[in-house]
Formats: sequence, C-alpha cells, structure tokens
Amino acid sequence: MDYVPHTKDDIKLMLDFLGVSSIEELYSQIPQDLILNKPLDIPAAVSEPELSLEMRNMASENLEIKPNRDFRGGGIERHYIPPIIPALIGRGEFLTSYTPYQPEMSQGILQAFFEYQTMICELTGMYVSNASSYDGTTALGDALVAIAYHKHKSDRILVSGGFNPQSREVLETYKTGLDAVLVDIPSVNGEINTDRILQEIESGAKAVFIQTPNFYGVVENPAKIAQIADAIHKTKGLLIISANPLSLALLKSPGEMGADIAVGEAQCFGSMPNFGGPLLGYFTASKSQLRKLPGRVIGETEDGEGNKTYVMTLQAREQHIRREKASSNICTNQALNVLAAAIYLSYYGKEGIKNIARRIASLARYAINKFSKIDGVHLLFPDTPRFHEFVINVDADPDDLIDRIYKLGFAGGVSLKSAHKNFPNGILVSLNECVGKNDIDEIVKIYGDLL
Amino acid sequence: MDYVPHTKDDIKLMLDFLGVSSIEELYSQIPQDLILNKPLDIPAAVSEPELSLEMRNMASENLEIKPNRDFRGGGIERHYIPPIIPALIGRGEFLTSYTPYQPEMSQGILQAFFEYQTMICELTGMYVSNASSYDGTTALGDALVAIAYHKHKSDRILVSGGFNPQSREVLETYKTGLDAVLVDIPSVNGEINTDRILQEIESGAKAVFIQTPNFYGVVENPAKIAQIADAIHKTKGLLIISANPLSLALLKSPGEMGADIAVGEAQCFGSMPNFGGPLLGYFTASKSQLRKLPGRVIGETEDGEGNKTYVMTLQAREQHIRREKASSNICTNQALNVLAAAIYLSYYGKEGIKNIARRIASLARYAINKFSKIDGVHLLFPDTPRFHEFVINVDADPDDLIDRIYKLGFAGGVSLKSAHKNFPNGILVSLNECVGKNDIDEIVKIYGDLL
Amino acid sequence: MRSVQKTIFEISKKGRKSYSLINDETPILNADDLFDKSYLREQDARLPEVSEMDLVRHFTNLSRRNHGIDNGFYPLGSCTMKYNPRFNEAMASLPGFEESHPNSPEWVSQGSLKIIHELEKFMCEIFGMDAFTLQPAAGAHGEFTGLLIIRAFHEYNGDTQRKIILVPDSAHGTNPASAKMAGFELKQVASTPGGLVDLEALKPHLNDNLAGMMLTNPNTLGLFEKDILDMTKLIHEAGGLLYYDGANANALLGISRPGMMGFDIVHANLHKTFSTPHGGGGPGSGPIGVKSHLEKFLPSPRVGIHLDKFTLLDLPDSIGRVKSFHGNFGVLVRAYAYIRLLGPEGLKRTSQIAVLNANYLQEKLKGKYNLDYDTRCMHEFVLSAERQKEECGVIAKDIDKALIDKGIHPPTTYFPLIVHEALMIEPTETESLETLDDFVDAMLDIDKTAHENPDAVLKTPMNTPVGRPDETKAARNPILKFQFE
Amino acid sequence: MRSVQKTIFEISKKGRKSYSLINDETPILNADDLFDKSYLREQDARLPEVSEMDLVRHFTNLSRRNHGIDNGFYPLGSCTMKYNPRFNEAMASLPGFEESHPNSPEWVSQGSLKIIHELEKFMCEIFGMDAFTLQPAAGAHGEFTGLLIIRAFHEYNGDTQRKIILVPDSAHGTNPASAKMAGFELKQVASTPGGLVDLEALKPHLNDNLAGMMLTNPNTLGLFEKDILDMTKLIHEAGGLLYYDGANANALLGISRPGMMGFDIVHANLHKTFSTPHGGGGPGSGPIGVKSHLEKFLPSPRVGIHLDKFTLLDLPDSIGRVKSFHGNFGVLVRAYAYIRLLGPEGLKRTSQIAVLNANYLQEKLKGKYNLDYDTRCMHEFVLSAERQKEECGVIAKDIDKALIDKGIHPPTTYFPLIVHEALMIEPTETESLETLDDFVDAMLDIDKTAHENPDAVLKTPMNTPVGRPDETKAARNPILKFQFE
Ligand SMILES: Cc1ncc(COP(=O)(O)O)c(C=O)c1O
Ligand SMILES: Cc1ncc(COP(=O)(O)O)c(C=O)c1O
Repeated sequence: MDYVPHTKDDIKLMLDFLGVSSIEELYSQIPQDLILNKPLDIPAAVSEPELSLEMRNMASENLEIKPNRDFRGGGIERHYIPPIIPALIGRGEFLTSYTPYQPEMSQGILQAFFEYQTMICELTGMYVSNASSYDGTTALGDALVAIAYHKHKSDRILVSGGFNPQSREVLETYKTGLDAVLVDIPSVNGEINTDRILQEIESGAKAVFIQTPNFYGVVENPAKIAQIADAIHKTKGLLIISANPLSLALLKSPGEMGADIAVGEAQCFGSMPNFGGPLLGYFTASKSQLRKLPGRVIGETEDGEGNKTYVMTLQAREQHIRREKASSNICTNQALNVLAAAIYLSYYGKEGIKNIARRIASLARYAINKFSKIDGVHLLFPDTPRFHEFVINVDADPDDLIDRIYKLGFAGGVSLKSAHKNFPNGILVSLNECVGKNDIDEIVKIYGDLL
Repeated sequence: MDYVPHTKDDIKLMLDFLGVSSIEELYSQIPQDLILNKPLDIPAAVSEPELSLEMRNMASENLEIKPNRDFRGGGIERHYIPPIIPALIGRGEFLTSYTPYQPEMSQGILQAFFEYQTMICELTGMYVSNASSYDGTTALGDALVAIAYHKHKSDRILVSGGFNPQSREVLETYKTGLDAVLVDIPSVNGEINTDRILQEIESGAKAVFIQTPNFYGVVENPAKIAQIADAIHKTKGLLIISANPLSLALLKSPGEMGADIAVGEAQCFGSMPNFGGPLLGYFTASKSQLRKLPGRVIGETEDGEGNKTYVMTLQAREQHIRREKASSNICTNQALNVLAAAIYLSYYGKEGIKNIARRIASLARYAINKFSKIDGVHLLFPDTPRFHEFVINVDADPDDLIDRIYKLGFAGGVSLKSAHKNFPNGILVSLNECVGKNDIDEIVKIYGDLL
Repeated sequence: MRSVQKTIFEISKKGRKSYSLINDETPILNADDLFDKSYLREQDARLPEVSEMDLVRHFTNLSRRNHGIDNGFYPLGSCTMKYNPRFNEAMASLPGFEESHPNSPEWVSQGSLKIIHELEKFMCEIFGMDAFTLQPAAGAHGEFTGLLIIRAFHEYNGDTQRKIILVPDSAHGTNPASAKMAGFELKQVASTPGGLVDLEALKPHLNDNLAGMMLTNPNTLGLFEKDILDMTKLIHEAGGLLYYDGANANALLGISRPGMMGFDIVHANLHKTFSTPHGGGGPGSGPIGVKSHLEKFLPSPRVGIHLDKFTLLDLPDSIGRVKSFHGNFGVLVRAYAYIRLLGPEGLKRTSQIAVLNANYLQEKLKGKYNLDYDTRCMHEFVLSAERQKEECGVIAKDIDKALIDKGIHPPTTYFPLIVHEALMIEPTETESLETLDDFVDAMLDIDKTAHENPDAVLKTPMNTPVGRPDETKAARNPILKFQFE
Repeated sequence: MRSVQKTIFEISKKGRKSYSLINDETPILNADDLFDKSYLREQDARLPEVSEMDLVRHFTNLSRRNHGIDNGFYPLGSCTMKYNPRFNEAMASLPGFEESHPNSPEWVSQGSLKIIHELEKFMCEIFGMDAFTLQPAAGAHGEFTGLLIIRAFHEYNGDTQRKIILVPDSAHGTNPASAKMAGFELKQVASTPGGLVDLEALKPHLNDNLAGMMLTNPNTLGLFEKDILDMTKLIHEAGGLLYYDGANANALLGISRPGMMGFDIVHANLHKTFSTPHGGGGPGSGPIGVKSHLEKFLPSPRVGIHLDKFTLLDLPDSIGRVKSFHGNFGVLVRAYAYIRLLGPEGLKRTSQIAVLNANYLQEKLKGKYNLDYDTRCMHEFVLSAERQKEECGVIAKDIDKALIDKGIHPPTTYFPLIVHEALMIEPTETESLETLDDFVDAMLDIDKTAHENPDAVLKTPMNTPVGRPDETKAARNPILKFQFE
C-alpha cells in the first residue's frame, strides 16, 4: 500500500514528457555508489485491516486504568476530554494545514491561536503569550535561552529545589550551549528557601527559576515569591515561574507575583497523556520581555479594507527571518494542542475552570487527610498547602507496592524510587477530577491492606 | 446538564418582553389536569465524565470478538471500515444537516446521494435507485407496497423459500395492510423451485420475490431467474430480487437477470453492525417502475446560470406532497449510511470491490472444504455455489456449541436453532474479508475438538 | 461564489486505488474459478477509481457545500434541529457497541440489550405509556407500526370493519401515507379558525367504522390541542384509538405526557426530541409506545429480564417484525446518553426553553409577517408570507432563499397546508437569545428589502455555490445517475 | 466574500456554560477554605462563557476559514505536505495508546515501549544509522539535540575549541538558530553557480576549530549534493562531524541513505516524510539518528530489551534529556503505522513519485518562470519570479496570493535566500497528474494575467474572508490578545 495516485499510463506520460525512460534516470545525479541496491530491511507492507488488528493488540499491551482510578501525575495527568475536542481538532482544515504563513487562507487557526494567547495571558496574568513551546520542560529551556541570550554572560541563575526532576534535567541540557551558571537552591521543608535566594540575589544572581506548585505538590508562598521578585527586579534580573496553569484558576498568578516570564505544561487543557506527548508548553512574558518570546506569536491587524485580520507577527524574532540571531529555533510547534487548549478553556470557561480546580484541590485535601492516617504511610511536608499532588513515604519498596496496586486495577501514584533522588521511599499521588470520594476511599483501603 | 444557553438575565428579558412572569405562564394553554405535577421518574442527571465511564463499562458487557474471528452473518456482517468513513461522515456539515429541502445549501449531500445512486445502479444493473430505505428488510416491504399499490388487488405474489427469515417476517408484516396474497414456494435442495414458480405464474401469480444469495448462502441460478423473469414479464407481472450488493461485484446483476425491482441490505458498504442498526436498505428499479420508488430520489438539473445542480426530485411520489397517495411514507431515511456507502464504494472502487468479493468467496470456498471434513459437521446443499455463507448441521445442540466456541474467543457462526424452523441443528457460517486462512484453520480445529 | 464540483466519476481514473487488501496465504481464486461463467456479470460495475487523497478531498469539499446545525441556525419547523452533542457520538462509537452483532446469544450482548431495556423504560416514563418498542427506524415507520397495532387491536376484537383513520387537516404528510400503507381509509378533519381540531367536524366520523385518529399535540401550528381530553373521550367512546405523532414532543418533556391525554399509542422521534443527529436526512429512530392493553401487539422480539439477565421474548399476538433486528441501535445509544445527561430537570428545562424561544420569536416577528393564529405558541409557530406576496410579490420561498444568503437555514415552508405561504419556525432550546435576535434582524431586513427592492430578494441566493435549481426540468427529464461518457 | 468572525470572547456571556462537572458525594470546598487568602488570585481569568452549540459553531466555522491538504493542493516546499492518512489517526487514538501514562512501571507500558523500540529500528534502517532517539519534538529540536551531541563528542575528545558549525547559504533558518542555541559559532558556506556546496569555499574552514557541518541533501534547492562523499571526507579529516537535516528525506526513501553518505547524525521530520499531520503548525517529531560512535551521547532514557521485555536505560555519557518523557509519542504511533503500511516498496515508490512529480512540474513551469538552477531536481525545485517582477511588477508574494484565489496553497516563498523571488515547490507523491496539471494551468494563467493586467494579480486574493493584512501595523503596534472592553 502506498498513497500514490499515479497510474502506469500517468507515469509513462510524465516520463515521456521529461524525455527519460525510467524514474531511475531522474536519480542519475546521485552517484552510483550512493544508490541503495537492496530493499530496505523493514517489515513488508501490510494492509490496513491487518495492521489495525495488530496495533489494537499492541495498544492493549498497555495496562488499562480507568480515569477515576488513576492517581498518576508528576508533570501530566489524565483529565476528562470533552468529545468536541477530537471532533473539532480532527477537521481536515485544521488537522492537515501547516504553519499559517498565508494569513488569508489561515484565518481560522490564526484566530484560534490568538484566542488561546488571550486565555493563557488571562490565567497567568502575563502580558503576552506565544502560540506554544514543545512542552513545559522545553518552555523552561526556552526561558533559559531567552535570559542567556540577553543578559551578561555567565550570570548566575538560581533554580529553586522544587522543580520536577525532568524539568531540571532539560534545563541542564539547554544550559549546555549557553553561558549560564545554574545554582540549585534546595527547598526547605518542601518550600523555597527564600532567605538563601535573597542572599544570592544580593550577591549578584541575575535570575530565579521557581516552580509552583512544586514537584512535591506544595504551592509556594506567593508572598515569598513576590519578595523575591522585588529583590531580583531591583538588580534588573528576572523571575521565571513555572506554574501549573490549571492551578491558576484559583491561585495567585505569576503576573500578580511579579514574574517576568511564566511557563509551564498545559497538557491538562485538552490533551491526553499519550505516553508523554504531544504535550503543550506555554510561554508567557511581561511586556518588557516581548521580543524574547520563542516561537510563533499571533497578532491582530487589518486588511486593506479594514477587516480585522490575524497574522503571525514579531517575526523578526524568528529563525526563518533572523537565523542565528533568532530568539529561538522553534519552527514546528504544538499547534494542534494549542487548538485543543483553546477549545478546552472555552468549554469550561470562567466558572468551569475554577470548579474543576476546586474539585481537584478538594479531592487532594480529602486524600491527604485519608492517606495521613494509613499505617506505614508518612505524608511529607504535612503543613504546606497543596493543589493536586502530594508525596508520601511508604514503609515498603515503593516500586513493589505500586506494582501490587496496579494488579488491583489502580494506578496508585508514581514511585519516586528512581525518579527523584530525595525520595527513595516516596510515592507521588495526584488527583484528577474524574476521581471521586469513593475512589479515594478504595485506594486508601488498598494502601492500608498492602502495607 | 442541559444544552440551554440561556442565562438568568436572558430568560428574564425574554419573559418581560412577552409580558409574562414565568415560563409556566406560557404553558397556560395546557389544561391544568394535563400538567405533570411531579418530576419524571428517570435517573438524575449525570455528568459526562461519569456517564462515559459507565457506558464504557456497559459496552464492554458485550463480548468482544476480533473481526478475523467473527463468523457471524445472516443479514449483516462485520467488515473492515476504512477510518476515512467516520472522519468524513462525522463532519458537522453532513452529520448535523437534515433532508436537503434547500438545494442551494445542500449541494454537498445531494451530490453524494447522486453519486451513491449511480454506484448502486451500476452494481445492480438497474436503471434507478432511491437514496435509501431503512434496511434490506423494509426495502423488501417497500417493494411489496410498490406492487400492491399499482397492481390489481389480491394478486398472488410468490415468495421463494430462500429468504432470510427476518425478511420474510417483515414482508408478512408489510402485507398486513395491503391487498396482497403471499404464496411461499419452498426451495428444493437449497435452490429456487423454478418449475413450481413457472406453474404459478401460468396460473396467474403476478409477482415473484427471490433472494440471492439466499439465506442458506446459495447463489441462485441466474439462468433460472432469467427464465422466471421472462415468464412473469409475459403476464405483465414483476420480478423482485433481493441481492447481497457486495456479491454483485462478481455475480450476475438483478438488471441482467431481468428484475423489475432490486432491493437489499447494503450495510456491508461502510456501516458497522451496531447491534443491527442503523443499516442501509437499497431500492432500485427499472425505468418503467420509476414512479414507484419509495423515499428520496436525487436528480441533476441546472440553476439559472446553467450550473449543474442537484435536487430532490420526483417529489410527486412523496408523502410531503402526495400524502395518502404517496408511493411510500418514508421521510427520515438512512442518509448518513448512504454517505458512508458512497465513500466505501469510492474507496474500493471498480477493482477493489471485485477483489474483496473474490477474497470473501475464496475464503468461503476454503472454509466449506474444511468444514465438510469435520466429523459431526454436515454441509447442507453441498453442490451449490456460494458467495460468503453456508449452512452446516452439527451433531450437537447448536446453541450450546456456539456458546462454547464464544468462550474460546470466536463467534463461530449463527445458530439457527431458533432462527430458522428448517434447521434445528443448523449453524450459518459467514466469511468476511478480515478472516484469513489461519483463522479458518483455527475455527475448524475448534469445531473438530468440540464435536 | 458559484462553483460546480466534479463528480467522483469525473475524477476517477483507471488504475487508481485507495484500498489495501489483506495479502496473506489465503488462496484467492479468480471469479471464473469461483463460479460458473453463467453466474458472472458481464460488465464490471463502473465504480470510480480514486486515490485516498482525492477521495478525502472530494468528500471534504462536498461537505463544505452543505449546511448543518454546526454551521448556523436551522429553525426548520417540526424537525427540532437542536444541538447534537458530540458526547453522544463518542458513546455510540464505543467499539463494544459498534461491533456488537445482533445474531448472537443473549449473554454475548448484555450491554446492548441493557441499553434497549433501559431506554424503553425512560420512554415509558417520559411519554406516560406502559410499554415501548424501539424497533421502528423513523417517525413514519413508527406511524406505520402504530397503525398496524390499531388494526391488530380491532381485528382481535372482531371489529374488522373499522377502517377509517382520521387526521386533522394540519397533519404531516407521513400520517396519511402511513395510514394508507396500513390499509386504512383516510378522512381529514377540519380545523377551527383557532387552528385546533374542530370537535364538531369530528363528530360525523364517530361510528363503527372508526379505527382511530392520529394527532400531534402541540399540533403542527405549534398550538396545544386544549380539548384533547374531550377528543380522546369522543374517539374512545366511538371505539377508536388515539395515535400520538411525537414529532412535536420537544414542547412537553416533563411538562405533560401523551399518556395523560388519553393517547393509546405514541411514537417518539429520537432524532428530533432526543438530539441524535439528522445525518443529512437520517438515520432516525421512531420508537412506539402503547398503553398496556396494546402491549401484546407490539413488534417482536421484545427485550425482557429473566434471572437478572436481559433476554429476548416473542409475543404471540404481535403484529410481527417491522424491521430486522432491534431498530437503529446506534441512534438508541445516543438518545440514551442524552436522557442520562439531562435527567428529569434537564429534559423539563429543554422543553421550557424551547417554548420560550418560540414565543419570543413569534412575538418579535408577527408585526411584519402575518400570524394567522395569533396566540401563545408552544415550541414552534407558523408565519405566513401572504402579506409580502401581496405587497411585494415576494413569496415564502423567496424569503427562504434570502435567509440562505444570510447563512441561516430556512424554516419549513408551505407546511402545514392550512396556512398559505407558510413559514414554520422552530428555534429549539439550544439557540441563544443572540441567535434569535440575529434571526429577527434577518427576517425584518428581508421584509424591508422585499418592500424596497423586491428584485434583490427574488435574486437570492447569491452566496451559494449554485443558484435556484430548475426543479421542473429535473422532474420532467429525470437524470438520476451520472451519465457515463 | 469578506467576512470577520467574532472572537470567542465576543460571543461569551456571563452565566453560559458547556461543561458538566461530576456531582457526587465528594466534599467540594470553596477556594478560601482550600487556601489562605494570600494564595488566591484577585481576579478571575476572563475566560469565555459559551454554550456547547456556540462553541462547536465557533470552531467549525473557524475551520472553514482555514485550508488544509484535505481541501486542495499544498505545494509548500520543504514542508512535504503529503496526504495524512486517517488510518494513522485511528491508530493514534486507540485508548490503549492515548491513555497510557509515561510515569508508570515498564511492565504497564509494554505496548507503548514496543512502538518506540520498533520505530527506532525502522528509522535506523531507513536512514542508514546505528541508533535513534525519538525524543525530540520537531526538526529544529532534533537539530539542537544533534548539535549537542556534536558538542559532547568533541568535549569527550578534549576538543573543546571546536566551536564552528558550517551551513550552506541555502540552509533552513532553524540550522543557524539551533547552532547558536547549542553554543556554536556559525559560518556560512557559499554555493556554486550550480546550487551545490562549493568545496573550495569549504576548505578555509577545515581546521581545528571546526565542530561540524549541517547539510540537507537534497539541499533546499532540491538538488542532490553529488560531491557529498568528498565533502564528508574533508570534514571528517578535519575532525568535524556531519549533520543531516532530514527535512528533505522524502526524496530518498529506499533510494539512498544519509548513513551511506558519511553523515554522523541525522534528524527525521516525521510530520513531513512520514505523513503525520501538520496540525496547523504541529505537533511534529524530530528523531535523531547517529552512527555507533555517537550512540552513547544520545538523550536519556533509551528503550532497550531485557529478558524479552522492553525497558528504559540511562546512558552515563548522554547529553541529557531534551524533553519530558519519550517525545511526541502520538506522532510516533502515526509514523509507525505509515511505515508498516507502506513497507520497503511503498516507501521507495513514495520517493520515486515525489521526484517524478517535482521534475514534471519544474519542466512544465520553467518556460514562464525563471529557474536559476536548471537541472533535474529531486523532490522539489525553486522557481524565481524575478522575470514577473521585472516585466510586470508582480512579485513572488503576489503570485502566492493569486494562487490562493484559485484554491491552491502557495509554495514556500522567499526561501532559500540565495534565490531572488523564490518560489519553492514541493508537490509530494500523493498528488495526481491532474492536480499537477491544474497547478501548471494556474501558474501559467497567473503569469499571463501578470503580463496582461498586473493589477488584477496585485489585487488578489479576492476569494478569501480577508484581504492582505497590514503586517507592518501588526509588528509596530502589536495586539497580541483580545482587548477586553
Ligand atoms: C409532524 C411530523 N410527523 C411525522 C414525521 C415523520 O418522522 P420521520 O421523518 O422520522 O419519519 C415528521 C418528520 O418530519 C413530522 O414533522
Ligand atoms: C530544511 C528544513 N530544515 C529544518 C526544518 C525544521 O523542522 P521543524 O519545523 O520540524 O522544526 C524545516 C522545516 O520547515 C526544514 O524545511
């Protein structure tokens, strides 16, 4: 099977027109020793009916977990995805279009991006948003690039301890090519070490990265963040906040806390976990950082007749115009996930997004309460505020415990044994809105039984 | 949850405008004793996430059978449905439109219907097709109506014995209100009893209904059908053939055999079994029967500027114009299944449809061969030609045998114990193109082991 | 704007293909090895040969020449063009449902049978009936089924002479057509000047030949037949049965029930009242509900419960089977999901707002368009373009076409027959105040243009791929399939 | 034709909603019971409030203001806009894949890991490399990853001074941008008059500071760098590594392999070569392949096999993680399905026909449009509108807009930079002869109109919802979000 429409006659006609006798002749510019003289050693073509059967079997080699029994988080989670999202993003006009280089024939996706930018700015309290980074971790990398490209070389950049280990790793990777020095400031009792950060700023650090809620599920104290913002702004440095955007339905926004750049993972807005991708990195900034935005940015303008028109704008930042002077190398991004997020946020809207966030935080509250009472479970950082996640230490091998819970049809959380060096006995428990009180009661019982 | 967009303010504004103080007042024309004074006793509203979980569980209470292990037929079967079909018929412009009463804003579906009509005419060899009856059995009923409305009252109508029992039942039901006498002519050795039919025609019968391939899977002899056609036409009577349209990719078409009306079930063209519906009844006729067509018919014409335009036509047959004089009562029909069929037939096309039919018939040939050799299995009508189905008698209770086969992950056929009076030990085995030689070998082994 | 799209046959080319066929060790035979030559067709069916890219483009672009509710307002009266939730689509396409085969033992299909059983119960409660069958494929098919039940009832009672079915003159075309198919004779009953069934006109028919009466309430004018209890009493006393055409049930969910009004039989249009998509004209579903005395006549098989399992039952007095299997099951799943999502309050609110929307529109429009029956309406109402016709030579059809140019699907036109130049408008509950106001603006603007520059209206639609078709030509010289060569 | 669609914020109204939230016994707290007031935001985010009907209409109608391959020809050079099979979509949306969570033990995710493992193997074979990672999210991200590998390699060898990355002057913008991000210094190498890398221009850079060179072959002019072996030899001898930008791999599947040409590192664009949909600009996937000497530097984690089970491995010398989890897995599933469906012959034929189509178009069009590099092309070619500009004052952009009016998506314009008024045309293999001929007609017609009536071209597009935007205004006074109030 291939998707070639050419009949034998078509090919003959075309070859005749070109004055060659075979397609091979068209390849004559390729030196003979570079021509592959055997077929590719990949499986022979298979038909759709067969492959669909085979892949359905493959998919079912992944253990099925019902959404209300899924306590996995640690960056992304399962959420209920309203069926209008696949229906709408699957429309060929969206699905099979590319980057809107031609605005007149791309107003649809351009307007959707513009609406997304607006919604993300509203949630983050920031002035401007791009139309996506690859995911929350690369958005963080993009932020590091933005800083390193524009600040003095080898400035010290502080990274608060609460980062998702994967984010921290990606940051480290992105740092490789940059003249930046990352200084880790470990958390204290699960929260940012404000004092040390303020000291470091005083002694010349030029940027601070903070994640909230942090990897331990703790919502960092906005007053402390604001204090840090003030301090860093006095030295003309920058504050970068990575925030769970769903939590911002309720919590103080990065904008309110004084962030210069706010980034994060927006998979929660209408994308499935998909074994970790495609996800959606959001990247927002204050007005002063406008020209540092990575990737696509959509703006509103007019056509010659005064009709409101959307276009990709500030392209002077971008690789296809500025090449090595570009603010980032982003070309293909996460457009369809942006569309999904725009639909998701419109679906829940102003009230719904708060209601979901309240439900999730309430579930977490309830779960924390119940888990704390299990023998053999030790809640970490018990007196800190949480949004949707919390870490427990268990009196067992967490990998083993989690495996046994899976066998009962539950994903009981994420074992941190190998995922985070600080928590060899840790499990990260995450709540999503499909979970109910009864499900929590059940999982708590299972933990109790197994410990 | 409801889908009402009205805010409280909207409602108030509207009520004020209407000069009433509550919606209840708008119902004031309903006598008080007809007002329901308690809530409906149906389950309380449930949210999408919950219901989706619940219905997913319900759906999995149906036993899952892989398509290559599914030997069920008897009217409809599983086929591979190319994913472009759900993608295209799910586009809102098609899915959420209604009958194309307004041609200017319905050219899309009208043209698709017109293309479908063409394809069905090509397959059946008939002059004209409607744009659907509800299913193959009601199309048969429609054919009976067409005859009974137009011929002399109380004419005798012959029904050959090979009919699907459900078709025969529906025919009986449709007869209720008609002045028609149905005379059953039992098959002989699984084939039509040509002699008796010719006799009956000679003694005045005015129509003949024949199904081919018949319920036993036997392809009726075209020469004999043609002979019957000749005879009945001499008496100005009509021949009605119910044919499996997929078989017509290879087999002599009703048109070639002289049918005046040809009907059948076209679920095989792009519709899932869906526990029996929605299906797709096709209804085609010769030119002389044009005005007897039931339901919608699409024609080509021009607009004022000479552009090719499609419209619903010959509406003088239809209920909305002719009321009790209409050729049928069809209003809502199976439009979306028509669209699926048009896409399906375009997808497979001239060669593909023959290839599918050849594959299925070859599988049936192979299976017949293998089944005949199983101890305890007796192939019925061994020397007749088959398309995709055949009946076996088993030395066991067929219900029980089939149940045991299900437990091994196979749908081993359809037990005829209660489905057909003539075959208390019968099982109808059906082949679809997803089955392979190995699957047949496996099911044959299972039969052998269990018998 | 105008454009013609090639047919799939015109983009076909010998040798192109989209499909891929299983290519395994199965021995595939040639047609003439499979069948005797005399069994084989002589010429191939001229199906198109296209690539998958061209196929997808063809149908994608065809869809763009079509208008659904998803594109804009669709106040097609009597058709209840409400929002079709995509949630229902997701439920109906669960593989467990889609792939389930009806020719299976009951224990293999418990999920499907459960949907049927529960939906029957919901229907009984909503319509106030005692038993429901979900077998009929559409409203008209339900009518036919119901009429056969009426027939069976009278025959069962030995009243074989009862052959008259009454319908009001405002009845939908399927009512008389179905009555004819069921072998009845039809009599039409005039309406009062108020648009309701005239009880006096009914009386002459109240005799031993009366089989029954078909009625929709609210009727097709959108008016509630407030004398319905008198009517059912009269009919019942005369030995007739009452059939409720449920096409207009969107007005009454949780508000009133045909069962309370004395109806013996009802049909529901799941594709109208219960939000399943209309799919370009179908599939629909037309379940039939009856009072207990008629239950035994329902089509076979019925879904019952035995030892906590769902099971199929045959009824000896059944009118028989009206369709293969269990009806349009895929549509049933959608309706089931809808009812579960809305619950009792949601359904009631649905009807309330449907009625509110209709009254709002009626009140806004009746100044410029004639309203023959000027009273509160239920979920729909019927305007007349008689005034525009007289004053400007612009008829109902012209108004339709002018609406099309504004991206709005026209109302049902020229129905019911008792209103001249009828424009039957049903907004449904899923349309917002803003959409209604836009429609009002459009209608008023068309009226204004009709008076100021009628030609501009007569020339519509301009913004569509084709202009008004020559329908006479289509009917006189029918071209009903592609003309090869 | 012109029309503006309201934003979702303009159709929003306080109190409207689409969602339904679980309503169970879970005790739901208020925000201020959940968090100290100092933690709470002061104002709600002004998200829109709309009904589901209006929401569906909004995005449905927005889509109708957009153009995809499903609507028509899309010869956007270098982007490989081929047909995106719906089969792939169906596979990617299997619940088992979509719902699988990466933070799970390996035994819970064997299906997903298997896809990754097998696709890596296919990629190795197709590109002639020894190991692949599927982690990068797009081509540019792959470039960045590959450049970090080059860096790691030199550092590993103690060659920390190797900081120069070469690119041809025809290189794509992401190449220099990625090099910069990876901390390299960029040098541009001129092309010969024949459009190939000038080996002489290369030589001055062959020294101890050379880190490597990035190259796409065929290059962005659609020409095969026939001296590639000499080039790789030179670079390798100078201690540099060669990076293959795989955006143009659609020319070479089963025909040749970057591995044979001496490349050390390649990226593949699954959303180009392997038919996954471009989604309005993404998501894509940019896997990176390396020769064995670089395998140890690949991003962590890697998928391996242990005791017949798929497992994750960390590499001590890895450049680290470039993205969370395992890349754009959903895109990988689609590419996997595509490769399995096509098999070796299908992939080869894909490239062959892509090249045939490009040569056919080039030959048809070069009479009326300048072709600066007049030789056989591979899968794409670059015309110049220089002649139209001089003769009629019609520039490449005007030709774009005229194409839009004919329902055709324009080529890539003004790239590569070494061609003036460049129109870069890549038809791909999924376009039929008829579509190509229609495009030729369109291009010739535009040329004709440009000569006869240039104003008519300058006024295009006319058939679009909006006309040419004022881009200067957009950039000068950026309005980047909806202005509330
Ligand atoms: C009043 C009325 N009765 C009956 C019907 C017939 O229903 P269906 O189209 O489902 O057959 C309709 C449908 O248009 C109707 O409006
Ligand atoms: C030649 C070339 N290189 C690199 C890229 C970058 O790939 P991506 O858009 O996937 O980041 C592109 C994409 O347009 C390209 O055409």
